[in-house]
Amino acid sequence: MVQSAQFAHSLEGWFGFLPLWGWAAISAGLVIYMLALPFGGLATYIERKIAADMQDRIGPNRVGPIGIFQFAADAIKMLSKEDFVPKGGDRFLFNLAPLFVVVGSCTAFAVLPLSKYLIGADVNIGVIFLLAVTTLIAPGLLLGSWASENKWSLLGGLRAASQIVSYEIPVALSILPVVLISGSLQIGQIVEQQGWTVFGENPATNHFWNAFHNPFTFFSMFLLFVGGLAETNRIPFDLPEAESELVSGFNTEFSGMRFGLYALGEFCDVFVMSAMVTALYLGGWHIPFLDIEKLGFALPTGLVAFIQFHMFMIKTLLVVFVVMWLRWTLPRLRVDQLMGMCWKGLLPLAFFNVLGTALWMWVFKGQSLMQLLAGHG
Amino acid sequence: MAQQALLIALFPLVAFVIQALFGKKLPRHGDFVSVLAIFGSFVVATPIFMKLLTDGHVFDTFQVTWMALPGVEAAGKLNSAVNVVVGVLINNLTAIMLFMVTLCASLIHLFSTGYMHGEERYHLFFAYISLFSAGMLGLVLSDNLLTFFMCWELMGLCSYLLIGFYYKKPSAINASIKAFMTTRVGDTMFFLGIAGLYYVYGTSNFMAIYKAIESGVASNITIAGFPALAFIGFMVMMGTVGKSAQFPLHVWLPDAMEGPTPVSALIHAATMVAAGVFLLIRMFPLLEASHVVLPVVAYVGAITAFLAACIAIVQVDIKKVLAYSTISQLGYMVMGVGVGAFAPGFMHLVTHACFKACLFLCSGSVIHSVHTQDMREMGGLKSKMPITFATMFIATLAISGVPGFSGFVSKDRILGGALAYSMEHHGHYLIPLLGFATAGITAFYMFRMIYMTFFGHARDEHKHHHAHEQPLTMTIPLMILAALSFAIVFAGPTGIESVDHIMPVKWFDHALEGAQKEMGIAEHLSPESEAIHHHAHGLALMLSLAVAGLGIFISSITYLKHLINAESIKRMTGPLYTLLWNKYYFDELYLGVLIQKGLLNFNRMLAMFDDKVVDRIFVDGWRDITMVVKSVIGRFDDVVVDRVMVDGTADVTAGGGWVLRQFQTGKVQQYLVLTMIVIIVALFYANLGLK
Amino acid sequence: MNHLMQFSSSLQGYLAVGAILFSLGVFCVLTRKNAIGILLGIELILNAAGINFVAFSKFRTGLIDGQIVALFIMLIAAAEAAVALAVILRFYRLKQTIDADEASIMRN
Amino acid sequence: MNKVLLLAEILTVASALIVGFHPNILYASVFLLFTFCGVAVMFLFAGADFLAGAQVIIYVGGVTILILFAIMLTQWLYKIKLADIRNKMVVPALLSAAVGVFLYRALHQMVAALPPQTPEALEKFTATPKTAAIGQALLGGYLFPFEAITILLLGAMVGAVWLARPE
Repeated sequence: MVQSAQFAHSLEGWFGFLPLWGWAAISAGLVIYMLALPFGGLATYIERKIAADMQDRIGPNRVGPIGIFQFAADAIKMLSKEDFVPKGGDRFLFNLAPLFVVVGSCTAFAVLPLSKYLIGADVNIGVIFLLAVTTLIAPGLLLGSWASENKWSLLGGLRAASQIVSYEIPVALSILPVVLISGSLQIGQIVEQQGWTVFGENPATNHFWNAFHNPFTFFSMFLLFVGGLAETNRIPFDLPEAESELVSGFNTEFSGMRFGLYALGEFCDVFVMSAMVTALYLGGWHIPFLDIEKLGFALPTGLVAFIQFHMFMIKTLLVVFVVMWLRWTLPRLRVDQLMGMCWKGLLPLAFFNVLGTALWMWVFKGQSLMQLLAGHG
Repeated sequence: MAQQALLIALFPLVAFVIQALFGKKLPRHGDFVSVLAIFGSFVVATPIFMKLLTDGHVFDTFQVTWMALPGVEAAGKLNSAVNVVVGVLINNLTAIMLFMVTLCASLIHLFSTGYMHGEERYHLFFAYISLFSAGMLGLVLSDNLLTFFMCWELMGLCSYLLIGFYYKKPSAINASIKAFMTTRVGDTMFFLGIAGLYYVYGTSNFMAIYKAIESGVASNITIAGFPALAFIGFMVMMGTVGKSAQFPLHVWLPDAMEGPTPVSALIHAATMVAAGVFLLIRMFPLLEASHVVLPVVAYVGAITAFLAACIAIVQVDIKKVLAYSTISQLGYMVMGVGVGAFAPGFMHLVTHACFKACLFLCSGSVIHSVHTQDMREMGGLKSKMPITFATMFIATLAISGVPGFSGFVSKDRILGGALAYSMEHHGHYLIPLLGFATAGITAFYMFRMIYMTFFGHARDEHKHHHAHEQPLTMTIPLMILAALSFAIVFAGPTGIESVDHIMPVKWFDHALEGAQKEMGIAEHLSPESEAIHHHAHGLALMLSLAVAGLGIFISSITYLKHLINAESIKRMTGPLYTLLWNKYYFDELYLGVLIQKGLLNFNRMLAMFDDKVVDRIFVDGWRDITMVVKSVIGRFDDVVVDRVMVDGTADVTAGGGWVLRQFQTGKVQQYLVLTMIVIIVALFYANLGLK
Repeated sequence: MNHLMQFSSSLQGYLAVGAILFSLGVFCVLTRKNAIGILLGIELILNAAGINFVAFSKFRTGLIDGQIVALFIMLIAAAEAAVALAVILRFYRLKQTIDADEASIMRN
Repeated sequence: MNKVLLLAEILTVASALIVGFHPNILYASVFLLFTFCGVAVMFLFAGADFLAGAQVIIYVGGVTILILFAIMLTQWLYKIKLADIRNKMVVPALLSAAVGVFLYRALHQMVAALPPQTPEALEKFTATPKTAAIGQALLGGYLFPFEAITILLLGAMVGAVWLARPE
């Protein structure tokens, strides 16, 4: 149990021999370069490959074997571009805005439970932390679009902000059933409780994946996924950057590294959203029906963490794949459809799920479907 | 049993609600709802009746407290309980009545589906007769006069609605109003009687009243100088007079024939009008205890029977004939109760219900077929409508008192009772005399009706040509009712006691004996009165056979063989005929004398009082006083309130507003500056205080 | 420096920050002509109040009641912001400006 | 004794100064965002973990976005001046400074009236998670204010929608 306050205090402990900004820079750099950047880069490559497959093309194939280093080439191209601020734009905000997006999405990595032993900070308000830091993205988009001195940009930014603010409500409400079930906001604990092994005893607090806890959570997972899709401005909710209407939306005027930061932020956001679905509903780092720490023989902790990390990544990347898959499958919504779907569709459904889960918890004394089937209690 | 019996009344009530609310939207306008409901009632009533047949006796009560009345103190001190308890009483009489009413009502409902087919407001018709059935059955089930009276009034309402069913006909509307207003006279008195009962006994429960009368409580209490029991008895009798159309309140019943014929059959022949007699039977111990009321009842019944029968002779409207015969037969029943022939009276009620319902339905069938009610336009329908003719003929035989039919049994016993009464109490010879005369006249006019309708040649070829037999829904009720008109159902194959010893049917007598025992009026005849009764009954048998035969004979030679010309007799008895044709000028008497000369003048007097005294002195006087007070108050209001208080307040407010307005700059920041200055001052003093 | 750090994590530090935020909020409200600017000042004032509640909750009472009041303040601030901005947009439509001084139809 | 807290307080005060003095209202609102974040960190160190999260979600995700929206809707689309600070700043500055000073002094003296907590208790209070306690208090002793505030929020929402609806 790492308390948030203790986390802050422990940070202070670390700051003993380096200035604060040094540690901040190093940790941020580590997070970004160890995880976010490779993911962001690879994600562009994967996305292009998947798109090519779906459109019966070959896709990137020049740089490296099967074009695997394409993302590196892209990055180099991006870094070497001119740092351009539009005339009449607001230079300060123009520089500041992409940072909001990157900070918002990358800070969220701190609480992602990559494995039981590999988690940046298992703060006791983890879920709220996740929701809180990702809200920084919306001002980033809004300010960036405003600073561009471009009508399309501003319209895109306004759309993005209103979309994110609106869809935050169904997303939060879709997380609520999980909180109801686990009685905790701590992500590590939430994941821990989704363990289920066919060998040996299961603790009473452990039920199977939250998605299969009861019918309401099953639907709740899809609500969270759809809401997350809209929050990350992905197709079919990519109205803020709708090419046919707004050129490229809020990032029209951005180029070079700033555009790279926006793109990175977006891909990180997709990853965070997918990881959130995985951790909250799909059992996180748990291998289905198997607990590798209770196999009867002890594995080295490092190996356990390694296996769990890969399990988590497999699940998360599967969700990411679905996001990309949808991109080439579904047409874009209209603005009124988007807002109508949020307020008239997702929101009531989310309320229904919360109430339904509460009812389930009350009727079945908190037991999951799996526990009922296995005849516990 | 008593609780289940409540269902009997509830079924039609529910049907009424359904019909009234949704009837129009249901298939067939929902007639099946009413029919099924009344058949349901019949099904529930049958086991009770069967129990009576097998056990010879049923008794059950079920009571709930309706309301607790504070301070009701009975004069007789019998029952100082202050709760109004209502409930259900099932005894032999109830069982028979329930069976009879549900049976008749079921058959008439069934008949109505054919008769009323295609009428406007078809669903409302069924709603009304369902409500009526509920009222009648509720009345029969009541164990106290209060709910009895409520059901009684409910029936009155339904009667009113159904007489005026063809609301586009002015005559129907007038008839309905007349019926309602006339019965109101009797009902008011009846209600006074109930009030008297509460005053004397503190209860209206039948069983409690029987017990009280048996124990002789309150026999010497008086109401307004009259002996209480006589007063109550008389008032109850007036209720009967109104409801059962007895002299002198009989005028509404013939007009009530404006309603649809099934209504006439159900309400104005079989059930509602019989309810009056049923009331007399229920209250018989009280009437008997009061000593003076019973002879009055007997005379009223006898006079009614005779007068109505006489009018029936000259009627040409088939339903009017039946209406007058109904009045006449009701008179018989009342007379029977009056002379103490309690059991025969009740028996006549039941037998009459069956055959009169049959007669009315037959007449309905005829009317439906030839589209007229005037007998002079009928004739020769025997071959065209064989089933109707056969059933109607059987019913006619029954009402005429021909041996072997039900009417004979009951009528003969009533006449025997009347004869015995007059022999026992020397002097009351008029009662049996009128009774026997009526019997003869009844036979005469009933056969006259049959002959004019079914025999002879067709007087109106066109109508005759179109006449046809009715569908099964209408004829089956006729056949069942005709079957019930045989004597074997009630007493024996012939109805003559000496003959029926071979094959006696005793259930009715047993049931009535049980009922009499319950009511505490079991007859313990002394040997000599036993002898008188025996003698009287023997004599009555002979006489009634003779007068009935005479009546039929005269009728036959006049209207079948035309040996005597009816027209010449009419001319011969000119003034008498005119008198009868005009129904003894009762309507004119009531309208011209009682209402126009009496009531209207009284009303005018009241109007004058209202105009001259109430309006001038009280109303105008108050106005003058008010005017004076008004001017004083007005001055006060003007000077003190308006000038000083209102205007003064306004000036003060305006002045204050002007002062305060100076701070009202409309600039938020200036307000905040003021606020902050106040806060600073407050904090400054707070700091001082804390130091 | 050490002294400053000690002050910063004491109750007085919290109170000082609260007081500064409050006076800056008042200053903001007083000097802005723009209605939205006034709203910014109000948000600062509300935050100052929240800081004080939370500080007293930790350093003096040791109960969470102060935090709950701070939470309520937050919720009220959210409601106030929504309504205020709706009013501002409405006002803009009416007057083609959001200058608070223009909202003086009822003056005198 | 905490550098992070000191940093947060400095951030809060500095950005609040910019909010107060920067003539451009857009900048003022951007720095208001930093003020909110700084206050959130202060909450965190005062043991109000849940409140810190709520502070970020509500103020950064809600109020700031709303304010930015309003600024952009009125000032970009309709070309309203951004810099609109008044010339007369002396009186407000004096006034607000006086309020701040008096307020601090008053509070400071009130503090003396209340007994201070022991350092151990402070440590324990900071380390205790508050979410469950706040939840129970909201549905327990504070149920009525809680319900009242929900109704207030609903009313505010409906009112805002009604006010901002198109003609």
